[in-house]
Amino acid sequence: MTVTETEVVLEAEGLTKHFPVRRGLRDLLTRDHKAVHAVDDVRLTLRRGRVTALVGESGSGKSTVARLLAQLYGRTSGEIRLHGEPITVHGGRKFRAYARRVQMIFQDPFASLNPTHTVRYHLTRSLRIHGRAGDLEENLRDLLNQVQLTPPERYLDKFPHELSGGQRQRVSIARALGADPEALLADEPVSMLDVSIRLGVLNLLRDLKERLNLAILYITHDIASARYFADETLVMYAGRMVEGGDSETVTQHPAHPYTRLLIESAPDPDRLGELSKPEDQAGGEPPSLIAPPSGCRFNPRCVHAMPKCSTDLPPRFELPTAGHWAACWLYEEGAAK
Amino acid sequence: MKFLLQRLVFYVFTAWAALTINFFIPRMIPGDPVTSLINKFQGQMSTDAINSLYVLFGLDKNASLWSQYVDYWGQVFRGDLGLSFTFFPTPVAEILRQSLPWTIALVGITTFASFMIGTSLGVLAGWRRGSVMDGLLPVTTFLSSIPYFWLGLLAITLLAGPDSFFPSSGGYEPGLVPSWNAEFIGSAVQHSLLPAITILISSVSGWILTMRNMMVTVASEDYITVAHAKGLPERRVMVSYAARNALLPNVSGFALSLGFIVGGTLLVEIVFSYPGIGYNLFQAVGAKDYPLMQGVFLVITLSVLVANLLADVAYLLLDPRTRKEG
Amino acid sequence: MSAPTSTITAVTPEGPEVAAAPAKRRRLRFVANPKAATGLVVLAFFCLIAIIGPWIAPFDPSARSSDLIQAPSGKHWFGTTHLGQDIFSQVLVGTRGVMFVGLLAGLVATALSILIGVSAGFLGGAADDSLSALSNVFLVIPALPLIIIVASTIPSAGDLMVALVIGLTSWAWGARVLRAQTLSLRRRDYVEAARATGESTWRIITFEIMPNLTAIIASGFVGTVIFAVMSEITLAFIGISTISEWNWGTILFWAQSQQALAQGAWWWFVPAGLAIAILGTALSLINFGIDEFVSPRLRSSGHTRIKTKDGHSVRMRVGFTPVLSSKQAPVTPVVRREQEEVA
Amino acid sequence: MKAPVLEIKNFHVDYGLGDEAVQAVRDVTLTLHRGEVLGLAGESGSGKSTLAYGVTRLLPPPGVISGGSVVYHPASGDPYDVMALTDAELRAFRWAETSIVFQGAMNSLNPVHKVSTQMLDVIKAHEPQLSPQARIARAQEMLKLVGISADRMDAYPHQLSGGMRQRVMIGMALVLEPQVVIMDEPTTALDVVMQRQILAQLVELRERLGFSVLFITHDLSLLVEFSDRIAIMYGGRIVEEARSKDLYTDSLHPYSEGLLKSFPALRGERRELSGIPGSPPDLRGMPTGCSFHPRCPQAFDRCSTEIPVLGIPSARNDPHRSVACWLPGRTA
Amino acid sequence: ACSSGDGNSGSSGNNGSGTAATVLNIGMPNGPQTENHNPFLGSSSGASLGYRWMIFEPLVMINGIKPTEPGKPWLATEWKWDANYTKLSLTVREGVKFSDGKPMTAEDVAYSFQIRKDNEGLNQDAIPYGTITASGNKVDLTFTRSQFTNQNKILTVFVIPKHQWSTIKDPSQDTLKSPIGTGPYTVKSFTPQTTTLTLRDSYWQDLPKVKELRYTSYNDNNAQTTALANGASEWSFVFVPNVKAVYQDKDPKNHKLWFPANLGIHGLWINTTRKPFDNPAVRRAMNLVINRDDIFMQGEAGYFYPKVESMTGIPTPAGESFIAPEYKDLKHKVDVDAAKKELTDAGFKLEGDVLKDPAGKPVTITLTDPAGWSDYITDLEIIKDNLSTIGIKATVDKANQDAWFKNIDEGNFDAAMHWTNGGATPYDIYQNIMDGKILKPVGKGGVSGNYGRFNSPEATKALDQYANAADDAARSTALNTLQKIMVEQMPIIPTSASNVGGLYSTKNWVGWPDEQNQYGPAQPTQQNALQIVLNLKPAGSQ
Ligand SMILES: Nc1ncnc2c1ncn2[C@@H]1O[C@H](COP(=O)(O)OP(=O)(O)OP(=O)(O)O)[C@@H](O)[C@H]1O
Ligand SMILES: Nc1ncnc2c1ncn2[C@@H]1O[C@H](COP(=O)(O)OP(=O)(O)OP(=O)(O)O)[C@@H](O)[C@H]1O
Ligand SMILES: [Mg+2]
Ligand SMILES: [Mg+2]
Repeated sequence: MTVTETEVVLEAEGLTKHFPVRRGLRDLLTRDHKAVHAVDDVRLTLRRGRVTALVGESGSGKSTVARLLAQLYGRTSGEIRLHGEPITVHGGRKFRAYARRVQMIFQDPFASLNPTHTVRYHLTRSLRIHGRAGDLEENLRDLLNQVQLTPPERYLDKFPHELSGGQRQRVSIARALGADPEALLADEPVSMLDVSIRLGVLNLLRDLKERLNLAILYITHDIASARYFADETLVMYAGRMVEGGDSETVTQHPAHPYTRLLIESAPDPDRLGELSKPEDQAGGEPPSLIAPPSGCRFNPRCVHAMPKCSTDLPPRFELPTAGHWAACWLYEEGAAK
Repeated sequence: MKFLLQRLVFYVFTAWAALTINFFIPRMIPGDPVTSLINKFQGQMSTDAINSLYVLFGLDKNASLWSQYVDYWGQVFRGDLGLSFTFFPTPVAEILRQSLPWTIALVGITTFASFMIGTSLGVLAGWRRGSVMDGLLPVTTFLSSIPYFWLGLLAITLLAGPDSFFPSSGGYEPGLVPSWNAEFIGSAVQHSLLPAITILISSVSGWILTMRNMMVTVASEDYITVAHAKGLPERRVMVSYAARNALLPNVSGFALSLGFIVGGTLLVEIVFSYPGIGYNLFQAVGAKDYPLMQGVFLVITLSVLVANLLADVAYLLLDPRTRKEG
Repeated sequence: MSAPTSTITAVTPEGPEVAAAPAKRRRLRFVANPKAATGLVVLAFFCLIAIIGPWIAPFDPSARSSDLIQAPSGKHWFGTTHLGQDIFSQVLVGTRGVMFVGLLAGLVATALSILIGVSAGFLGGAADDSLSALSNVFLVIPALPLIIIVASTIPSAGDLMVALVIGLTSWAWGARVLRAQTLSLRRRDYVEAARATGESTWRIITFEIMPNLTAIIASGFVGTVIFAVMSEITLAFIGISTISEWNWGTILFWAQSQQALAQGAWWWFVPAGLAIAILGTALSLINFGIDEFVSPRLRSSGHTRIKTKDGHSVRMRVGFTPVLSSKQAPVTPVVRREQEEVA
Repeated sequence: MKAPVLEIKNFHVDYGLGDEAVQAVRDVTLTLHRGEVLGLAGESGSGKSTLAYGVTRLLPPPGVISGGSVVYHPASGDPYDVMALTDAELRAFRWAETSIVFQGAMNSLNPVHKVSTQMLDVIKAHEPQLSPQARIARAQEMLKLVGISADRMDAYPHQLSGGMRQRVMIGMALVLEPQVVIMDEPTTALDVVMQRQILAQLVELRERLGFSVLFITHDLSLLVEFSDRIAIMYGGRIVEEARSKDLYTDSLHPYSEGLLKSFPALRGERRELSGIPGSPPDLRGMPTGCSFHPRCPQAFDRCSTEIPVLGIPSARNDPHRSVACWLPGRTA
Repeated sequence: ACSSGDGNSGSSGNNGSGTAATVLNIGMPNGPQTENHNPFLGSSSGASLGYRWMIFEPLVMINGIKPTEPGKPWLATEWKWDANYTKLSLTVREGVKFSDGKPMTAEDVAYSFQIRKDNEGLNQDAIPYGTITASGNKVDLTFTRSQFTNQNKILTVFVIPKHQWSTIKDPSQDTLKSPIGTGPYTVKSFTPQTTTLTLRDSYWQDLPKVKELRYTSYNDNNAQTTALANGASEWSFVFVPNVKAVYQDKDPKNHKLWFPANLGIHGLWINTTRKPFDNPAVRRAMNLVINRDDIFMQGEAGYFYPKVESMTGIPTPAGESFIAPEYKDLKHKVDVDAAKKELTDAGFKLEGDVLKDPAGKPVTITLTDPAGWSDYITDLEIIKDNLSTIGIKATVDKANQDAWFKNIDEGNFDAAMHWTNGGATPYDIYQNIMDGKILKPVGKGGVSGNYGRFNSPEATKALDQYANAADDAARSTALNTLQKIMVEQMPIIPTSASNVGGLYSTKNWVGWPDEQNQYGPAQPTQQNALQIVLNLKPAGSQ
């Protein structure tokens, strides 16, 4: 499979976010600016009608990328382009205009709906803010139908606590759709859901992509689900992109040692009983993001680490399969392994 | 360390703001010490005395508010709080030195006792839900809803009297001179019993309740179940796992209440004629005694701040999560 | 067993009977709480007295009569004062002032604490720092002395003034609690989600955050009312406040300045004090109710004692699950099931 | 087949009493054998944790055990029913014979006590005759086994990473060398890399110490890889029980089948994912008959009236597996 | 209450029966004290509890309830005023020693005046001192004005030792930790609660029987009353409501009180600038309906402030001799009909129970006093009731004390209970009420009297005449004029006399002043207290 080129909706270039660490009096004196390097120099492109998966372990900065893209956080540096136009908004009307086109779905369906409001309120607000309240009832029904909460009347006046996890997640999606966006940023939309419900939501997202021709960013740390639902997969490690490409290629022929570790570690029923450490794996823990390792951030844990890895930051190296790349010195010559 | 420094800045700011307010409030009150004094004597002091009193109190000179304010800070830093009007010309510092120990001893000890007793009962009530202890809650709530002065006066009427063990007023037997001998201390303790008991009755319920609620909340934490699963003795689970953790949020409440000891004793001291600082404040307000008022406020403000600092430190010591390495 | 792939599996809709029932149950549960219910009934009673007290009072509370310092009797239910005034009437008429000051001060303090606490918590940064510093300063300044001073500053203060003074000086604690809570709500996903939807800041504060603070605000309100009632009565009692109208504190002031207890006139002293204690208890009970409503863990469970296998009665407690004998191991589960379903 | 170490028979757990009681675990019979890893899977709310807590009588109120027995076979001595133990006996039994690792390690460790204190506590409670030095030595040894160096002993829980905490809990669970370790979703909060590290360690330790594990999760793919046998729960009942391989390749209950078709596989062919339609049952209003029938694509009349009994399926005739389903060939 | 201290410590009180008492327990409800024995300062513990009079003695002892009687020679053996009371010569007693053993001389007496002259803050009676000279045992003083009205104030000046005071930098800012005086007692110990005085070895008169005086300060009236009731306090000055039940009945044999009037009064001050109260007829009518018995019995517990009987407002018996012959029998009494007649004559109409002024407006009045002053408020409640009998609708406003004082000072009130100054003659009362020299317009404060803005040139003139009169005849003419104005115009409506009383117990000590033996007022904080202590004998010793 190759990545077919469709229209680019949203793209980010050199996206960087450093969270300042709370400073004490002593630091004021030392003029020492500490920060969490949550996201560093991230490039990504969302295309119409395609799902881009962003995988990586917990704390690698995936949610931060999504929030940067939704303009919920101000970025430290980098550029976000909507249909090729650089955009920075802080709030107010411009932010609304942006939110109309780029919508975000939050990770936790149990927390992202206000327990004091009904489904109707949530959806109505979304419609009203984006000026689609014209035929309110009709639109509300439409939205619920789109996310297959049918018949709509049954759900409109319910409070979130009266809905199951999957139903809530669907309401969240409906709310995002209420803005009639072009891009949907779904931050781990299923991680809190049970296996059987999970599938329903993912299928729904895929269906929406096809029907509404949305550009979707699908964030997860479940790499297997990325294989199934995304056209393209990007791998993040400690705030940086380390590998990207066609989902099937990335999951079946991982190039970066971290991606390999991730895939090795994922539970796999086909490897019955032979539970052991993946041979590639060096132990160790994720690095501190306040003082990230120099060079390749994975180098302290990497079994293939070379001296170069701890000094120089690896650029993206194109791999043989079209659109597949990895940021690892192993591929410096650009040759196949 | 860093944390403490941050707090310190906060304390310095709060102290400045509070003391500034303390400076302005008395000056907003209409009336002046002289008319108050005349009022107090209702006809026993002739109106001819007015002028002499103005001269006496040094109120005949007009200083601008700003220069008074500057003077005030100068005084605060020198520890010189001026001369009281009510007890002219006794220095305010001396009055405070004289009354503060009584307040701190009586209310400090009772607050501490109340906290200890209330917390222990709260631990039991929270640990054994639905037991007799738990059933006592409405009773203690009722007791704590009784206005303090009412309880105190009732206690005096019912319990104190010529033939009773409880003296009805004062901090010690009239005629005794404060000193560290058995007779005086015995008398002081005897005189403090009734006020102490009434304070205890009306304040203990608050502690029981907060501690109980914290216990109930903590008791359903996973680590309590784990402690049970580990087969630890019940007492150990209750004390070292549940109560230890439930206590944490109460520590700051306790420290705050320590801070309010000084300010909150007014009624106790009025009702029991106890020679403390709260009564000083009451007198000072009545007599427009700015210097004394400011002195009492200074003490109150500082004690609240110190108590807060203590709470921070205690929290730091008790809760390892707030400790930062390095 | 071949479900179509790649289609969305519709979630089986739940029966309509579940529709809005839980919400209603949730709301009613507060009232169903026995503590809250008791508190509400007593409070309602006092409110009623506050409204109709002056009309049902048998005497003018200030009117003198020749029955000086008389013990309770059929004519004077709570006895009389040194001026022959009817104490029962004074208590009835005095209820209004107490309730008015308590509720108004509670409202003022609650409004201020919401304004300051929620803004501080939500806005963060410099606004937060300065607003928290403000409330900390108000916390540090001891409330009662401050109230005494302010109350004695304002000439000819009526109930309204006293209520305002108490309200203006006692919001800091509530603001602190609300700020902490807002701070935790501010980062909730649903607030972020509302922002992402494009909601404006004030709408987020009023419609997303505030409804979730209802319980805290309510309990803060009740707490301030208690504090206000106590402060008002204390002020009247020590003769600081200037209210000309009757309230329970005024009655106690008179009783105290005439040394009612030393005179043996307990009836002068007891009813007002008891009324305060009962009102205070009622308000506390409502607060318990709110606490239990918000945090179900605090709800005292109905049955805590149960019978075990060997007939012993055992208390339910964490860590030692009781074992019941009532249910025998089902021999034919199928049949038993059916019967139960029919029943 | 190995000797049993824990036999759960006709086990019932209710939340609440009387009419309002929620029957969270119904008539569960399950045997854990010496040295094996028994996996327990099922979707959220199916009663897995309830069963684990119930077996050790750690259910919080209003949970009550309303029937059944849990017979424990100690390494030496006569078997006894855990449900009949007095409080004191129960305390002695806990941790020494059966220990538990709970889902969130952060919540399982008391945040205000040092790791060492919490570790030594349990040794002291059960082996009071041991000298303090011996206790410390034992604790250190155990922590080393789970890969935590001795100098981290005196750390507070918040100073350790999530993975380390979880390993401390596992070490603590093994410190008295119990026969049975119950693990309730011990790795769901961790990411896959860490999860694998810990499970690998656990496998090693099991080989060394020879305890049996009751492993609870709803991640079926993890179980298939990790455990010897798997029991599937649905609506408070065990609906299928089989060796891992058998279950993975040849599941008999439609629900197990649905579960297996719900998660995408990382490797191999892209499988079709059908999922399970519908939503989990409400324990208060359990469907009649087989509680899965409203969601079952193969349900027929009988399913909605009679509760199927767990038994060896006639079609397989394998004593190592059992299923509760009315479908032809699967009834006993 | 308190443990009776029958143990070994001899200092702890009078042991029950049997042995004669040596200690006298005196109480005052003035709150914790600070150590301050400076006799000049009203804020000192010595003044507040009254023990300054046990240490510092006056030149002449004047009976506070009979100020017109000639005083008893004390530290001065003789004194002589010149014709117009601008000159005074004193003969100082010889053989008097200060408590530090030094003899008291005329130098000390002169210094005692000089220090007042030099320090405005200490000259509380604003005496216009002229020259002060001492020679031999004589001291001569001159004054810049006639001191007829101040004569007692000057004669009762207490004497201080020059050798101590001349070393004090600022006498008004010194707490005088070791007071030296000529009195029979010295300070033994001080605590904020209790000051103990002990008897000196020698004294210029016979040593008193009371070996030790124990002054205890209670925090409030309640505590003081309780102490009195249970015998912990044997002598005090405090308002006790329902005194019979609360105090006397506790020990009817021994619990005594005596509250004679002195020359100062309490009454309803009326703002004479406000309509219709500018009309004397209205004020007179109001006076006619006010029930002083109720005020005395209910407001003043039947003893505290005695009734003012005479319409002239002069309290009796203290002022008996001043009352003009035509008013000798003119006593206050309630007479509603007479009041109504006064009003009708003045053009007022009583319609139903509403009084309308000649313009047809209903008459209403606001009676105001600070909320905390329960006796005044009680009085106002009674007055309010009384006024309703002639159709005046009164409301009682319990004001904030400071605001109230300001309003009184600036004349922003209808009517209020307030006191007057007091002194040796009724002059102080009348001067305080009607002096036109201190009259300020409504809205302007800083007045030291005439709060009712009573404007009567006639009264001002009479007051002036009285103060500067050359002989008694002129003085009584002036005073009679003032009484006439008082009776006819009623600028204030007197209700009660101020008192100089006390409550005491005869259980351990006898010899107290009372109705039969009126040698001095029974108030422990008055100068006469020394006389009383000198007069006390252990009970049962006679
Ligand atoms: N507001 C913030 N302030 C400071 N640090 C932050 C903030 N938000 C996130 N971080 C840090 O940034 C890093 C990336 O966080 P992020 O939430 O983006 O991770 P993630 O990949 O989404 O993880 P998960 O899979 O657990 O959701 C983490 O180390 C986190 O601690
Ligand atoms: N205190 C309680 N009162 C009533 N019902 C309860 C209570 N606790 C749990 N339940 C119910 O019991 C059932 C079983 O819960 P349990 O925690 O055992 O599920 P689980 O299989 O462990 O789920 P998960 O995978 O989410 O941990 C659930 O349906 C739950 O709603
Ligand atoms: Mg995230
Ligand atoms: Mg569970």
